[in-house]
Amino acid sequence: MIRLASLILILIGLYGVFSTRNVIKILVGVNIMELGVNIFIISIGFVNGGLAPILTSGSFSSALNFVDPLAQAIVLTSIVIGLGITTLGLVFARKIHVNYGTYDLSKIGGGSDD
Amino acid sequence: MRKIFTALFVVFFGIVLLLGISRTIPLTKYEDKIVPTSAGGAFIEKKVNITTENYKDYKDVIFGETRDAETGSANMVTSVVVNYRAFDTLGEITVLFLAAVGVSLLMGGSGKKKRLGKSGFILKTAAGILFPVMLITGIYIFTHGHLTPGGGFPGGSMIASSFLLLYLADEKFELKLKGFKVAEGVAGTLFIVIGAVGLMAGGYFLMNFLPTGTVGNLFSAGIVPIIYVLIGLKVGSEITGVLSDMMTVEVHE
Amino acid sequence: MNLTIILAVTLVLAAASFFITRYNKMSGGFTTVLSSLFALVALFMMRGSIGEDFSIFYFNFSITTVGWYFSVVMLIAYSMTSFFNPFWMEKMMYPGSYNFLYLLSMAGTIGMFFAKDFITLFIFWETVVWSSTFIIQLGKSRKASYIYYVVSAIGSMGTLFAIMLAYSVSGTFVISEAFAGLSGGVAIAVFFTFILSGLAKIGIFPFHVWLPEAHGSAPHTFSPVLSGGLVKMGAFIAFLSVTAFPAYDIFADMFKIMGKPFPIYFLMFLGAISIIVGTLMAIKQEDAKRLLAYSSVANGGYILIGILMMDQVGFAGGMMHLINHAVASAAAFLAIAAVAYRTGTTKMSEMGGMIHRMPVTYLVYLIAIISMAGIPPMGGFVSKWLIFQGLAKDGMLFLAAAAFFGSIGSFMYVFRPLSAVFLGQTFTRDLKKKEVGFFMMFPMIILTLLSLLTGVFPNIFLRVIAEIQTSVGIDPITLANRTILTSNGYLDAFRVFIVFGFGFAIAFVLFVVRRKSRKVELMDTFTSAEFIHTRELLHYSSKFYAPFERLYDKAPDTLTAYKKLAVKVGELGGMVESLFYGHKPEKTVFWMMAVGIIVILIGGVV
Amino acid sequence: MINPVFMIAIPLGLAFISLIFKKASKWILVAGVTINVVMLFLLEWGSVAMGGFRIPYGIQLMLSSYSFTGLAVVNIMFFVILLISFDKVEKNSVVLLTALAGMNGMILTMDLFNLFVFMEITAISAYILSMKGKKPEHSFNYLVLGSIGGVIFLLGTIIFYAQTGTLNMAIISSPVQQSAFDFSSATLFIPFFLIFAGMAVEAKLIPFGGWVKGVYGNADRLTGPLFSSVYAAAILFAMGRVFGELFVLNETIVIIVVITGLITFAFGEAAAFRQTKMRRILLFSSIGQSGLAVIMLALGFYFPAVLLIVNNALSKFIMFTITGKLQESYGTENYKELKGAFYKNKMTGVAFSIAALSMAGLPLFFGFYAKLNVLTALFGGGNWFIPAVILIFAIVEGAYFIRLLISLWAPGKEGEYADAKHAVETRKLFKPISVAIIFMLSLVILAAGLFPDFAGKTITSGAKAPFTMSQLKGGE
Repeated sequence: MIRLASLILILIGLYGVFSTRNVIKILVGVNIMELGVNIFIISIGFVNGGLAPILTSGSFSSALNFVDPLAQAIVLTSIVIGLGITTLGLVFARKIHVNYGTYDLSKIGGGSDD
Repeated sequence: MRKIFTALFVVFFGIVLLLGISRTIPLTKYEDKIVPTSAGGAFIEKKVNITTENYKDYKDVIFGETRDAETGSANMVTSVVVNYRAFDTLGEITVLFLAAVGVSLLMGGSGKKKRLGKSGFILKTAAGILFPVMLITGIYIFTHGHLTPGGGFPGGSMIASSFLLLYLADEKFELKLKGFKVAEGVAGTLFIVIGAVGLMAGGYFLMNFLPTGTVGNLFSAGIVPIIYVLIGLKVGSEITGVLSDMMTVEVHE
Repeated sequence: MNLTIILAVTLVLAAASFFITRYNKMSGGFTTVLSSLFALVALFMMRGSIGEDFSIFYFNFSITTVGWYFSVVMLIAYSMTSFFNPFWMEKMMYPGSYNFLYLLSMAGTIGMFFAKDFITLFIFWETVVWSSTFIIQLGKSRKASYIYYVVSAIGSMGTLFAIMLAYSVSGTFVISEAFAGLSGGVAIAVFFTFILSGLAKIGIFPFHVWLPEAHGSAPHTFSPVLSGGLVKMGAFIAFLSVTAFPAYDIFADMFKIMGKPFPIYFLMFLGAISIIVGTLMAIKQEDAKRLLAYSSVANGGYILIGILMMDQVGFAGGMMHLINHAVASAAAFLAIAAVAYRTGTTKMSEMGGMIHRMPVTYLVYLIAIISMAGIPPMGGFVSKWLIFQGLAKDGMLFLAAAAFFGSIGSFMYVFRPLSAVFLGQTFTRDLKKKEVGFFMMFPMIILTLLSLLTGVFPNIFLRVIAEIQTSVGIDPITLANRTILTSNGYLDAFRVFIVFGFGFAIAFVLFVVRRKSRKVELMDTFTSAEFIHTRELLHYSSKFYAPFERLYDKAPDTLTAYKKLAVKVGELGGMVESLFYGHKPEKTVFWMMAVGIIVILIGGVV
Repeated sequence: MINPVFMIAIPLGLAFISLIFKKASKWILVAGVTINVVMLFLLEWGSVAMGGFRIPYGIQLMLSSYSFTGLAVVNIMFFVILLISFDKVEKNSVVLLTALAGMNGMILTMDLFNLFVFMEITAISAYILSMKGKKPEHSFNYLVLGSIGGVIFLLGTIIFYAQTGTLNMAIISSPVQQSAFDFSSATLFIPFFLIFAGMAVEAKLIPFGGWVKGVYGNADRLTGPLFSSVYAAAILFAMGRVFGELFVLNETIVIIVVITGLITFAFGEAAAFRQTKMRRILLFSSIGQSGLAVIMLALGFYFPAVLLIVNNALSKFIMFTITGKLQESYGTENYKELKGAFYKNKMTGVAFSIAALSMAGLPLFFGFYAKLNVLTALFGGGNWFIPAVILIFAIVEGAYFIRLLISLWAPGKEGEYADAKHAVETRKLFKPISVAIIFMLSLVILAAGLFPDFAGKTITSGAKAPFTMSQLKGGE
């Protein structure tokens, strides 16, 4: 179910980017998409009955009992990349606001001749 | 009206996409534990590319006893992040680095600057108490990244959030960013230097050239904790830098 | 003489002329004269080495009679025109580049005619195209060189497509083998796309649009080359399309019209249309160079029809017409250029009576148009006679009618520049003008003599053509000592010349003896006791054929069709821009989803 | 012999260092790029694993003749661009260094996720650089689309991982895997489309690259050449690797990519045809070219594709640089207002003309050799429809480049000879040394067109191995 939910999250994010023209909201949409993908990645690594892939002193753990650590590692990277993009996106948003006094893309000329 | 159409379109796309993806991998069911029988080699290997040199010997990896495992880190995610895929992680910190550089490049205009936000007495007092705790916790997290959940990135973020707290608490608070920049640069450079040393010592970039010790000890896993500490410092200083850039705004007269 | 040396010398001199021109413009111009004359002489002497094959770099060449013939014709145009170059340097914006490109395009034509494989041919061909594009822009119109390039490019891309398609079947680029094994639809596709560049270069309808623009606007020193030379490159492609691509063999089983397989007949039909279009449009022109350009369109039609007939007589006529037209049209353009050199214009309405100032130029132009109109005793008569013979023999009525129409029509138009520019009253402005210097007169005289030679002793040229005919495997034209024999009759050009010469002599004697004309000023006239104030109304160029022109002045202009096509491409571009580009992410996101839906549905995953 | 990882590590390390020594950062940039160019010729060929792990566990870098060509194009062109537009670097030296590292990584890596990381590094650097155009809304558009592309790419990658159990492209397509996983089945479809769409955003394919017009259209003398030659080369090389390693096996996929490429080529050229602003002409032409290159890559014709990319990189560099300079000194980029701009800048003009003619695929220039190879390959594959479309739009391409050249060279009224008095006022464009460099590069195009066999051999890089995909696959 989580896979399905995460894919739906991606679609919600896409809808956000698609339907709104507010710069900040678009960024939120992108973030939701990234979140969805991250959850999806985690769900890919999941195995029925799997444990967190950390050896502990209490119990003997077989490697085959663990969920896939690679997926978790990838998510870590992907989150950080998402963070970087969001940061830059916010900067651009602020630049847009400084230049045009609005966050609304449809109120910016932009169009045909620049 | 437009919203309805867009929504319908997205829903339509979503249905098509979900149906498509459901044909490729099951969306509602998860795989059971892998039994290493039939299937091609890589299918098995996928689930075991963790800490063992050879997956058939996985039973040998025992917490607190095993010596000189391939990476020697008890937290397998860490061993993937910082050792097997350390190269990805190098790229990852570069992304963050680039974002920080971009922020300071684009926000750091030449005009006068003004801090945003106001703080109250309670926050100010609490911040003084909380700040060292958060800082220490952050440092703890990234130094124990190879043993416990967490690592350089959460630790670094925690450090940054402790500075954020200071920023929020005191509007006159200014960081000497120069020091952070130096820390950031040095940490990044050291990461690459460690990689290069690995190349010199073992013939491979980012090779774990130190003895990995006993799994579960603080001083184990060779270069893994060192790199994670560096990452922690770097991430902490980068995010702090970004925050301090974002907290100020250019004043237009 | 080795082709390598010719090409090397030409290229070295091309580079040299560029740098020489920087120091002395005149000397730069003379370099082109030197270089093209050297190439002409050297090529002429290569007659002995026909049949040799050799390679330079990755270019493969093969010395053939037809290549020799074409390149000599080409170089006559180039070398004779080059005599004008030194005197026009001052008017050029980039004299150095002009000289360089002039020689580069010349080297390109040489290489192209001797190419052994299609890649070599195409490389040299395209080199000629772009180098001449950059020359034409130096003339009177920037648009002209753009149109020239686009039409040429349509042709070249077609040819490239054909070459590649043929290559994918036969696996070779060698001209003689590349088209082996083609049949059916592929053969038709190859044939029509291959000949596109030929049609575009000869200026066959509907590709004739570039000729009036480019010939009319090119620098005066390049129009003769364009009309006398470069247009003949197209004839070479037409030649290849019936020989290297054995159209008559490959299409032998196809539906036939008038005994010709329909693809070939279709092209001949286009040739006939361009004769008609060229003639009709030439009659309308106000500018002498544009007029001559349209006459090139018409003459291109003759050449194409002649070559495509691929028989004993008509083919010889087409090949003969090639040199006749090259010589005559180069001479005519040079004469106009000489006049323009003195008067600074090519508009017929702004000139008159130049015969008094420039008699030699007048004579040159006169003989050139006689040849073009196909009047004995000039070469044009011989070749047109041969083409008519060929057409009559096969009973191709429409084509013959068009050819006759073109012949008669050419009387109408070639006469106009003659009377408008050279006859009539001299403008006061031009009263002080002198004949051009000997250096410019020399090439015109040579061309005139050549024109006479082709008319009086056509067998000299027809022998080469017979050799070509033998080499491509058709019956060579039957030649007696001085006569040309065909199934319907024979032609003794020398006797014709004697008769005409005799008549001319009588007329000349009468002219000298009874020289009593009185000179009046142009405006010295009354009609119905009314004085006419507008000078132009009394001039030959003013609405000379108005009643005739009115018959077809509503005819659509082909250039408009091209412009419309260009607008359509632009509209497509505009659509692309507005559909896919902007500053809002939603546009692209929409397309991503749309493409995703289409791809997933088509992919059959769902 | 140097480990290829240093092509990535050295610029990265220098980027970190230049944060400390801010004053010297520009010179560190020059040093870094120079070191990279020198190092290029000392690299150790073959496959390298990171960290000393067995290949599917550790990340694999691969230096084959293919990726070497990519590295050479990227690093050398980067160096040349810096030489000419050094004054435009301003504060962006750190960004440029990381961009170089990212592009080298994209070309070298064999790991899908690693490719994603490097693509993001490259893209983020491009977002930052695009802000030099002072149009934040376009940069923002680029950022959003780029990150959506990244998300899509990651989704595809992870589905692939779920299906095959590894991220290494060579292993995924290795014979062992093929027996275990049916590559011809429709299940490959979704991950393919996601990965392709993700990369297509960066590769400017229509309709995915909606950001291009805004970003390229406002690029300056540094970023214009950088985006259109270096970035384009890097993403196309990466795309070629992905196609070669993953997707060539499935026919439906090839058809989809080819159709997208064909649409991109045709639409791009048509859009370029109607422009009057030079940067727009060039950007739409770049779009068209990348469409063509993608077609060739998808069909597995690597050599022609590489020729196209190299030709595009060389020519677009020259043209974008000169356009940028014209824009700077005349304040306009409308070619109708720049009539005769080359009259007093002949060397610059000749370089521009050579580049334009080469783009139009005319003989004697490198572009013709590329076009010839493209056509030979396509016809050799028994296809005539694609070449027909390509040739038709090649007419359009030639038309607008010739129109542009005529306008820039020959001013004058219709009906009069071209005359310098109608030219725009003469302004000095480049310093002599820059002119010399640009001119030398245009001579490279000319020389490569005159001696194509030699050029071809150089591009297959020292002829160490035949230029095939089997060589790419190495590491086994």
